[in-house]
Amino acid sequence: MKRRLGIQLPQLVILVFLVSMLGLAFRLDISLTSLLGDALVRLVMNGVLVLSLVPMLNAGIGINYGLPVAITAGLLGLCLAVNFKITGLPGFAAAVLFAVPLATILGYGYARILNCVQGREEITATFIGFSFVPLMNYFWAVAPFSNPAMLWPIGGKGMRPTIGLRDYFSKELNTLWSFHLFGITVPAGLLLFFALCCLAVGIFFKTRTGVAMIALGENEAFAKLSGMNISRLRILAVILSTILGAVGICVYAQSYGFIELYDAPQMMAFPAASAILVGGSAGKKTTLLHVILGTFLFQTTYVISGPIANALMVPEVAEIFRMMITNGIILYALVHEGKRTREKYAAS
Amino acid sequence: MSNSKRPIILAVLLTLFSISGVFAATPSYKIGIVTPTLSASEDEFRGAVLVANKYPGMIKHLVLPDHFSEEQETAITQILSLGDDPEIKAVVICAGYSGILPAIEKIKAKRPEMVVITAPIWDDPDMMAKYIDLSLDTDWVQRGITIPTKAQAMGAKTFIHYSFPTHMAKEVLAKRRDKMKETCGKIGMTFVEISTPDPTTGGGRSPMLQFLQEDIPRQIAKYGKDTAIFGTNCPMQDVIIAKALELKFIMPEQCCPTPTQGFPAAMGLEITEKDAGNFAKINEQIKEKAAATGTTGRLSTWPVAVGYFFPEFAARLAMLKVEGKLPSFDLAVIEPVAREVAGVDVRFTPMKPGLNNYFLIIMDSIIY
Amino acid sequence: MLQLKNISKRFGRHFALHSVNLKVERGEIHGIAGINGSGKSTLLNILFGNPLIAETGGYGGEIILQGKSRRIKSPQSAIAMGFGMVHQEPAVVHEMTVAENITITREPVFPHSEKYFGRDFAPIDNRKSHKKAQEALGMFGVALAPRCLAGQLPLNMRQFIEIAREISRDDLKVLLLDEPTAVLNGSDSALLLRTLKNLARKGVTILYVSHRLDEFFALCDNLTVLRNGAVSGHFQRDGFSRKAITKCMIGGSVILSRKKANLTCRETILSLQKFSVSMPGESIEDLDLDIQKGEILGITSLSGHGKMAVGPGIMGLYPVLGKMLIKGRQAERHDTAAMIGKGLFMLPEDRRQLGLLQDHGVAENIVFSAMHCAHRFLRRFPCLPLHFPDKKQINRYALECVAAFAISCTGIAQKVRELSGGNQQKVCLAKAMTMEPEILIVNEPTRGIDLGAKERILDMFIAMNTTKGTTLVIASGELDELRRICDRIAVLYKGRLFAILAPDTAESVFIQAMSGEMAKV
Amino acid sequence: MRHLNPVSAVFLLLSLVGLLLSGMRPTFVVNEVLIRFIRDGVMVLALIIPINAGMGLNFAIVVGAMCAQVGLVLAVDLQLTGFTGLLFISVIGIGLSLLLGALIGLCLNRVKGKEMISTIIIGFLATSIYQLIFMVGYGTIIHPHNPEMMLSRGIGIRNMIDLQGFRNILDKLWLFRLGEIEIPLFMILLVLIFAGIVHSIMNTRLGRQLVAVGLDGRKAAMVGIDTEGVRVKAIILSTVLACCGHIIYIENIGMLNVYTAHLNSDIFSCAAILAGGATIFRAGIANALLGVLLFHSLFIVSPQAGQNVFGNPALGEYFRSFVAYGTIAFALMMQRQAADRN
Repeated sequence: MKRRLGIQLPQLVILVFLVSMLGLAFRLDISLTSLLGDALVRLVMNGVLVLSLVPMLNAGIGINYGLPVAITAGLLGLCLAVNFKITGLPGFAAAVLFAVPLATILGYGYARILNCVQGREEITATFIGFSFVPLMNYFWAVAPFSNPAMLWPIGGKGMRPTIGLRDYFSKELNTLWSFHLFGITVPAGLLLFFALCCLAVGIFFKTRTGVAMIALGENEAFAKLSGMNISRLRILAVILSTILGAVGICVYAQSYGFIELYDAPQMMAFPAASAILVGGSAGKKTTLLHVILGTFLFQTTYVISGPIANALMVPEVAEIFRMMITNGIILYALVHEGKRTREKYAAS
Repeated sequence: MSNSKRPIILAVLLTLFSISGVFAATPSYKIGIVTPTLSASEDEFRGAVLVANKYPGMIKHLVLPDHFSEEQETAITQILSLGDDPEIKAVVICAGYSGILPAIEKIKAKRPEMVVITAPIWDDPDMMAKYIDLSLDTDWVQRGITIPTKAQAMGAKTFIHYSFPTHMAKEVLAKRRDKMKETCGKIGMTFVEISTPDPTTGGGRSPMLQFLQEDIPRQIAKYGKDTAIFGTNCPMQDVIIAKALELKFIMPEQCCPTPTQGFPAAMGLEITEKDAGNFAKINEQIKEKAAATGTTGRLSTWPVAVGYFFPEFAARLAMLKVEGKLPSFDLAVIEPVAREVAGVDVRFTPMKPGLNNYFLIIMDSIIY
Repeated sequence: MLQLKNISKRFGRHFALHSVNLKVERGEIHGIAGINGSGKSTLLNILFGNPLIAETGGYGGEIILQGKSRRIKSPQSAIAMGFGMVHQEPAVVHEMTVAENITITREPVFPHSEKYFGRDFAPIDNRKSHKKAQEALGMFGVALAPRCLAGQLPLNMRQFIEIAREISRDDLKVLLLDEPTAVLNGSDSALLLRTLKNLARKGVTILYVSHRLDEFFALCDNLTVLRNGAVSGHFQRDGFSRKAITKCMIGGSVILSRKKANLTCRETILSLQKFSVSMPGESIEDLDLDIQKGEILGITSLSGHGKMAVGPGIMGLYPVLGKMLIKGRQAERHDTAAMIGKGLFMLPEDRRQLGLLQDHGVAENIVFSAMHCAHRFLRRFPCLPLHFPDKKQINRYALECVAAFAISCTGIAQKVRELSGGNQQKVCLAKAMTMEPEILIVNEPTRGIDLGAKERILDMFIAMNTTKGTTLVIASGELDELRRICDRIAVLYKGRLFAILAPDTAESVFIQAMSGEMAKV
Repeated sequence: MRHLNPVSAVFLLLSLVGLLLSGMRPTFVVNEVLIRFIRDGVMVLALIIPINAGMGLNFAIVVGAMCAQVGLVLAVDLQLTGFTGLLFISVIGIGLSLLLGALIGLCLNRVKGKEMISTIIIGFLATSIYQLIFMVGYGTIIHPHNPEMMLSRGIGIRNMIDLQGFRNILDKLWLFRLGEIEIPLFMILLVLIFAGIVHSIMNTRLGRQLVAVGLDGRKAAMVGIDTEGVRVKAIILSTVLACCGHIIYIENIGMLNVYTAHLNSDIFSCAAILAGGATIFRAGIANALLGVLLFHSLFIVSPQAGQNVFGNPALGEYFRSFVAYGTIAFALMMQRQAADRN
């Protein structure tokens, strides 16, 4: 019954959580419209990062727990844009433009590594991400950037952990064409950008290469027998994921108003992974619907639970519950996938 | 100690400084300074670097792990390694962490003559007073009174306190919160306590900061712009100050009061390498930016970075002590040194009545 | 002692065993004969609780051991009941020593230690363990150093380790052997048979699966023949007759589709010279084989002797050695893409895993290879270098195929997962035909397919060959089918070419050739 | 250890170079390494059994560490000190880790082939449940007996508990000096006893079954081994050992960071055993013990060596965290290639 409706346990948990919290928020007189506005911003802010998991998932490489690699490429792009003092929308565009080639290079190296650990990509990616962060810390501490707005205020050398984008391009997309509707601020430009990203990914998976990638993800042996260049497709998937991740952090940073360096990217892969699993992706073929639904559901719980928890005076519970949900869903997905592969095997 | 003796002691100290300056080229001993990493806290780190540059060859600067609470044993080893170096005669620890005391106990057990100054660490005060020669800290609890009072003076009607579970699990921070609540009640301000996602567990600081981004406008919409916002965690300050520029509410003081925290990122201060570390210049820049954004009189902090001040101050005291020029760490002795190092007035109070080696400081404020 | 009642086993829609009844007495050596795919291995797997059985839905029927009805769920439960099994591929862990392999799960421990530490945590007495292993091997006169790693030993020795492990059990009641002599030479086999006889004398019941008639004659008291998953005959020791048994195994199936063999010499289109393929479990060594343009070449062998490795080797799916000439020329690259480019195509035996995208529709599967390898059915996006599948053209073509191949499906968008085995194979064939290959290699085309569909598929092969002139290489264990449609049939033995026979050669000759018992031609 | 594994050789070389560059006195380093050996040795030993059972690195040993912390908090709550307290902690900790180990094992049986990533997530999940209990449960559902360890608001435990009643009570047994080097003989023996226990477990019937399952699960099932049961037992043993290891660790540190002390124990232990030349398929006692020595030697000298080389203390710190994570990433990368070559 559950399967026929397309609803699985993770979505059910989140939905129940969300609905009960919405009810509570209503009773506690928390403005639902402002919550909804925040939820929309959050959707896009994190949406592109979540979207970046799709190419690797569809190519059968698994969840990109090495997201910090992609994020680093994006951060470098952002820093370059700030370093050249490009402001406004052009600044954001420049950051993305700088980030893309960097992401391509990093993604290529990352892909080569992942290609030699076939079958154990997820765990290896996790540790590539973890070890990449201190490596980049090293770089940030000595990075030869020259815009004083990014450098340590006392030392005058090396990057600050947090760089303000107020004078550059903070919230440029958020405010672009945004309008009010029934008291909800609709960030039209932001949503449009996200829609464009989704569309690009959607179109890609309709092309010959995209179709081949999905086939590779579904059945690697089949792809091999059909004469596809598997390692090239996998590298392409990883590079695409890395580029999208880099763009994702640019969107995130402009909406957030700060560039966060050093340890900030370390744990960013896990909420993204959780979001896409909530959306109903089962570790293989993932659709845009999974991305949008998952990000929305997952991020909205964050948006709503904070104010409610404070109103109820049990603030800790909400935060810890959220952590439990994040990891619980990933674990559930792993266990569930294990069960499904077993069943699939049995059916054939 | 009576007031009449002060000038004499001051004179003695000044001579000592000049003498130590002469002999600085050929130091016969070293002082170890322990700070967090650059990315964890710049002020202490740069403060230590500053001392190291002032007294070349005399300072051994070590850093604690980035994730201190998860890598306690590395931290302990770092501190113990200082105790192992026979050239090192004094250890100065500037890190707002708890759990360092066992390392100090071990050093003291091995070398009782070692001078240990902490500025600050957060272990059990009574135990600290027992093992540590001199403990310094900002007056957390007292700030629970001064901050709301200052906020009211700046025009605040509501006081919002942002924190999260693991911070409120720290005794001093919890006490300060209670004190703030009490003070607000006394002086007739509304006290609002809000909990953010916890940055020390799991998701890192991003969820916390994201929450602040969304919650501050909500709160200001609710309480109006004559609201003072205080956050207990250093990374929060970036967002709070940035939002203050936007929404014009009051930021009476950061958790670690210094012009170098929050302001540079939020205001996008462009501090050239030449001006780096020049607090007068930095304060001037902040003032300009505040005027430009129409937040004059809404932002305040201490004029000198306390974390930047502590390493040098403590190192100087340690030198005097090691050279035998200081019989005890008495208020009357350390206050002039503090003024000389900081350039502003610093007020000391004993941590508890009767403790003569644990002092808390409060500095004058600057309102931009 | 052991009685089987109506044992049935289904894999999906396909019956591997159908109402098998069997009765074996204590101390009896009972032979089970049958050609490949007759269900004899499945029967042993059921008796030994192979996890594969439980994972694919369990079995039907009743197993009665010593008068009690038993349900066998796992090897563990089978062993607890007193079953032991010698597998075709020995279940010997390569990285463990001989002694460890022989004594595993019943290692001798230090006296009294079991009382204090429990069964699991009692420390093993390695000296005793070595002695036990040597004794077990000594039962049939094999001497092996107990410390030697099993993986370093030749295959036949590993087989002996497995046999030693099973017969050294005190609680062994029924011993199951699945073609144990497949990897043994003549004298080793004799040694084994002698040991088994001794074992039977001690009261152990033995079920002996093989296709070597000589062994049944030498060993068995009774013999049951399986064909197509059902019992097709039962023989008692005094009634053994080579001819009758062989007939029972192969059956007198009616020939439906039949191609007239055409052996006129034509040009060689593909030539394998000293061709070796290292495919796990099915490797080929130094194969010399010429494939002629326009013929249907059958390749057959017992499982494990290399028939399945020819296709994947040619297509470059496994590492190969030696030369491969296509129309007299050596290809520059030997990978699948290059081979497809040269006009070769292969349909694998494992349709579900390798041949089809199960979660894609019929149409997508049919045009997949053509789209990706031959750049057909594509539409270019104006002004961008992006190629999209041309939905209209694909749908039109797929509908044609569905009609032409009589694929029964609800529509061209139906997922192939939902189709029956026969229809899945038809989709595979349609896919291959779309590629219009010069040489089509097919592995086990009719495995797991019901009778009607089988004939249709064979007809399609013949049609493809005669109308389009496609050269076909069909590797299969289904001898009668090969004999019906092939021009020549190559028989492999131990990874080498043993003989090339004409399809009208007698069945018994084929059987002998496949077991390597015929003088080399 | 017939010949030094290349990974270990690199660690040895780096440690020696680091020692020279750091300017630390060798006696100090030796002392520290010895302390690390007794502190972290048992935790690393806990990894051996699951590796040999084919389950890879068990990052869920943090769960064992949490069990130990639960025992400790309860002991402090009931104001038990000294050896009675220690016994109490062990009983509670081991009891709990038996239970949780079984749960983890059952969970891992359903994620075959993805055990490692699953254990990482299990560790994260367990941490949040643990925090829920001590930050919220204490003072609301659970009634504390020792008000001193509570936060002033009455709900939740302080994040730092001073373990005066336990600090170094074991380390001082049979402590003797060799010149400047302090040798806590009892603790070294204790670690070696644990090593002996692990070694002898590998030489029991269960141990053989573990190895068989790890080497070839399908064949192991065919000879009648309950592979899933064996895997569960492997994880239970690992969790119990981790619990014991963490008790030793905290007893030696003498202070308990209630909410964070267990974090990273998994990463460092895994990096250590890999530094000792273990692979994710095979590990022995020698790998674990050698690994602790090598890994922690590098950890001790690298910050100061980094400072002396780069003139910036922070860079040495970054290098250190890179070594921990990088070792694991590198091992995962290299071992796949080795497996392909075979």
